[in-house]
Amino acid sequence: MANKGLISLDELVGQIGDGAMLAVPPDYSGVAMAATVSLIRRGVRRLHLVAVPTSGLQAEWLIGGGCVSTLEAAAITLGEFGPAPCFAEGIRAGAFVMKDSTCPAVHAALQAAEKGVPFMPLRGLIGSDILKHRHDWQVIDNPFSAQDPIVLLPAIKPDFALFHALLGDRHGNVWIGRRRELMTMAHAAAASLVTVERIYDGDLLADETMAAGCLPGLYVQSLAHVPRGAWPLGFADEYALDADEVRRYLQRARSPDGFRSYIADWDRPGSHDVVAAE
Amino acid sequence: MANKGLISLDELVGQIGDGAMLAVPPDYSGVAMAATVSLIRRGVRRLHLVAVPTSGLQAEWLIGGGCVSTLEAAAITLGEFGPAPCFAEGIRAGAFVMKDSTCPAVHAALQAAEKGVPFMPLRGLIGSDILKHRHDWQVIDNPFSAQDPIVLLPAIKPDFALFHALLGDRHGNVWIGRRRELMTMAHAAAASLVTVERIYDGDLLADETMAAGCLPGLYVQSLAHVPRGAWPLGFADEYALDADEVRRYLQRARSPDGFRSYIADWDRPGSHDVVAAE
Amino acid sequence: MTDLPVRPEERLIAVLSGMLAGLRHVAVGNASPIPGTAALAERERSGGRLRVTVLGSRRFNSFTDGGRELFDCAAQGRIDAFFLGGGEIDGEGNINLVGLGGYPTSAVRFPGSFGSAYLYYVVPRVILFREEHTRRVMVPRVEFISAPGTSESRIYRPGGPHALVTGLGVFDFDRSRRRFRLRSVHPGHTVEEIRDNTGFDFDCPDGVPTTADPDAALLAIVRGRVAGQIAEVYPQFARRLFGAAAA
Amino acid sequence: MTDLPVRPEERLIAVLSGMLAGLRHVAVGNASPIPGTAALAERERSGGRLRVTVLGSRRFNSFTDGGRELFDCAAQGRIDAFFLGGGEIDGEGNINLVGLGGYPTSAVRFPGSFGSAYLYYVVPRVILFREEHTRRVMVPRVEFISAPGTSESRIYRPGGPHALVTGLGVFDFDRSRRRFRLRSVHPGHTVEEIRDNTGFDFDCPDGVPTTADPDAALLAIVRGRVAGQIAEVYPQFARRLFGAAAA
Repeated sequence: MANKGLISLDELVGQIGDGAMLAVPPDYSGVAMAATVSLIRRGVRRLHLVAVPTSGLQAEWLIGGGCVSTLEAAAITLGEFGPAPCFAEGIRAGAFVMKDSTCPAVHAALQAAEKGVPFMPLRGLIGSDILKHRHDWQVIDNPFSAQDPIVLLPAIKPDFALFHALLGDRHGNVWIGRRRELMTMAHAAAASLVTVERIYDGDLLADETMAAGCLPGLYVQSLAHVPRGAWPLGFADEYALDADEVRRYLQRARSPDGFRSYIADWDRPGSHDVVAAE
Repeated sequence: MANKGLISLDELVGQIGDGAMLAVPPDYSGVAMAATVSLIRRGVRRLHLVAVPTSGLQAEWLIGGGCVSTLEAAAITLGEFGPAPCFAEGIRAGAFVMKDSTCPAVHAALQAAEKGVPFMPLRGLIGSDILKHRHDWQVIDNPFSAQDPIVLLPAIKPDFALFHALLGDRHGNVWIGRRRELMTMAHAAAASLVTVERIYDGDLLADETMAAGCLPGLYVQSLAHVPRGAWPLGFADEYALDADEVRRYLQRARSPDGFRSYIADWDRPGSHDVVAAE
Repeated sequence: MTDLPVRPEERLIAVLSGMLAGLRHVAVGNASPIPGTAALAERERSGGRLRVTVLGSRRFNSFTDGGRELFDCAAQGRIDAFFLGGGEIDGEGNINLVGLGGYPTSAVRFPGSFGSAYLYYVVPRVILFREEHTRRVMVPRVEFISAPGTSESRIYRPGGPHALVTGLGVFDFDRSRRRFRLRSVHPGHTVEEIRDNTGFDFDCPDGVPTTADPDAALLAIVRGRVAGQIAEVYPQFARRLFGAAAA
Repeated sequence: MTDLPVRPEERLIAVLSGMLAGLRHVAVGNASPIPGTAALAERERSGGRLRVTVLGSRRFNSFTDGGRELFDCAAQGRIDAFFLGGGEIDGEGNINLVGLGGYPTSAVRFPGSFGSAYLYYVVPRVILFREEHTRRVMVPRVEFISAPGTSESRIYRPGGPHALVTGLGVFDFDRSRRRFRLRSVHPGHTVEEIRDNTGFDFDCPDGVPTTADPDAALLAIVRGRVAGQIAEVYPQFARRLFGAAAA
């Protein structure tokens, strides 16, 4: 672990200051929802949120909380629950700068940061209105071929990667399994903040089978033990999406007051049974 | 598995034709030495060998066998055993085209192929004589910055990746653990040919812990069961480098005849106890 | 099971499935139960030779390199077919997944372009699929091009639209002419109905045939093994259509 | 243990170790027992605050993203120091890891440049280490520049040579003046001996001090815990120098 060790949820998100660039995973990949609520309650402002490459309830809530000034994403979706109301309203009102992207472009731009190169080339995109509106992207002629335009994407270098994972150990190692986009995010970001479902006794890297699916503590600035930390989203084989809770949110989010009181009242199941910092 | 299933060692290497571009891993990462001997005995010619990013005994033997017409590598080393005699002699005689590289350049150029982009930028290199002699590399001005030259490396797209791994299953899935350079190689190559120490009963991808360290069969053209397939190199926790055998090789390789008879006589320990194709 | 009448979804499954015959690998994105069922059905018909990757599935997704692998794999030429939808689709095959009524401050915002601005270029056979076939969706010109149907010849583009399948009929796409051509009309619908509900011009041969019903063998596959398979990812869809639970 | 006389290798370990004080992360490449020992010793002295990555080690290598991770990690600014050697080293800090007597058909071929043509540019504190200090190694001008000691100001280069440590002495490198400056001479050797064995010109202040011996605390660390740690990767070295087996 780079410095802070195992800390409480509020301490974890306390490191994310106003104006930070924050990278977050898609809804299926381990979203730190409890941390997100803590961040909104703290009143963080002017986040540059990067969805890797899409987001859902997390972006919706951060937008609703007035925390986001720039959003880069290939999509924001609540899936079967229909339009994300705060996102849609924020777009209508121009409440934040929307940087529309496409999934592989987000991945590639993070890989550029991971590799310490200023840009990454990507096929596709030419002729899309996404490219037309992305003045930070460039088209060059492929120097290895004649008459072959190709897009260059500048590196995305987040200040923080924030996500939820199954296991973390006291060395800061985090088991992410097949969810390797979390590794790219963490490599690209200056620091990673991770909530974990369970603390692993021992060293995750000591066993080669576990090590194969680990993000080493080298990249993890701090880690908080937050059981059900992705709720109401589902998480791995641990718990399914809580559809009733999402519907409850959608009902209450019909007014700004309703949104505020929802976030104020929000309480993840079982959160009082556990000592968050140990 | 893309097509051929579990086959014999000779069938496996039989797919590598004269003139093929072949990517191989470094000595610590699972080298298919038994396959290499089979390839030399078959008399394959004009290989374009890409060491990812270095090689040792494998490149040495393929060069000694007259199989290599182009070698791209960041280094060829036998480590504590000193200079690789066939490599050194081949360099002196100009027996093959040597494309000197640097480790991250090989990795990045394979990542370009993996991502289907024609090139990858890389820092460093400018002012090195490596760059001076690599006429296939280019220097451009970083379009996102003023006065910032950067090297572009064209993609390396091997015809085959050839390596040895611990476990393979009958779906062609191969467990590589932390040795992710094997995955990049396999993604970049048109097809992967893999020898495995053991056959895994069942589906390696069915278990999330194992899956995290797997190359899926999607990329594996065929797989042969070859216990001690990396010998005389060491392999993972399975067996250590056989230093006596390497010294035996170095003694016999003092003459071309000695090299030929060494390869003709070569026989890995225990190879007659096992049915290679099952 | 095969005695039950053919349902409209099953007809769409049959049409999509037929478009995958002989391929090596098809990938199916999120929120795509009908394309997913079609892909799995064709996999069964091919005796497993067609590899199917269904995002969201564990059994039918062997990716181990994170979110980028689908795109890298497609770029490597290892994915032959993919399905895309569109909030708007126009007669040149352009699709809009971003929004209506201005950009970026769209009055109606869709989720976003996802991977379309890439996969549409690199996957050889992209099948556009949208059940809703109205002038709201099938427009003369999309407001925002998430991904264009065609590109100039100097643009690297091994992929592109192959066909458009809707709740009313099936169109082929002619890339050189940049136009759709009506291939068949689903039973119970007419060419006129399609014209009335399509905001763009398309080629329409004389005597457009009726979309064929799935044969008994395919129906048995879909209602049998595949219903159980697709239930892993789309349990509600599988229950509603086939009364099936994950198998 | 600490009563034994200081061995030359231990003096080198002490010098290298001192160059890592206060850093966050040092990486050690292959075939580097003395730098590896120095890094692990400084880790102990720092109470574990110095992270040490030793290639070839399992315990002291947490990389999980394959061979590229060392280089990516360095490019991210997460590696403060690295050690490089050289078949030839010249007075401007250029190093040759490729060969002598022509290129590409070198009469004497070295293994190759490994990652030097990258790490020398991006790691802030690169320590050149070569025990052999002769005119064969310390040359006026390397025949082949695997990696240059300095670059023009417009070249992106957060890293470069920090010092040169040999079997005879210790040099600092002045990047702006592109020259080495003799810092100390090991006990039993002289400035004249260094001059005689160095093919390049270097700065030499009056009264160059003798390289200090390691203090008792460091010796105890090296001969104790660290001897067992380095034995994991370099068992013969650890046995020869410390009589230690992997611990």
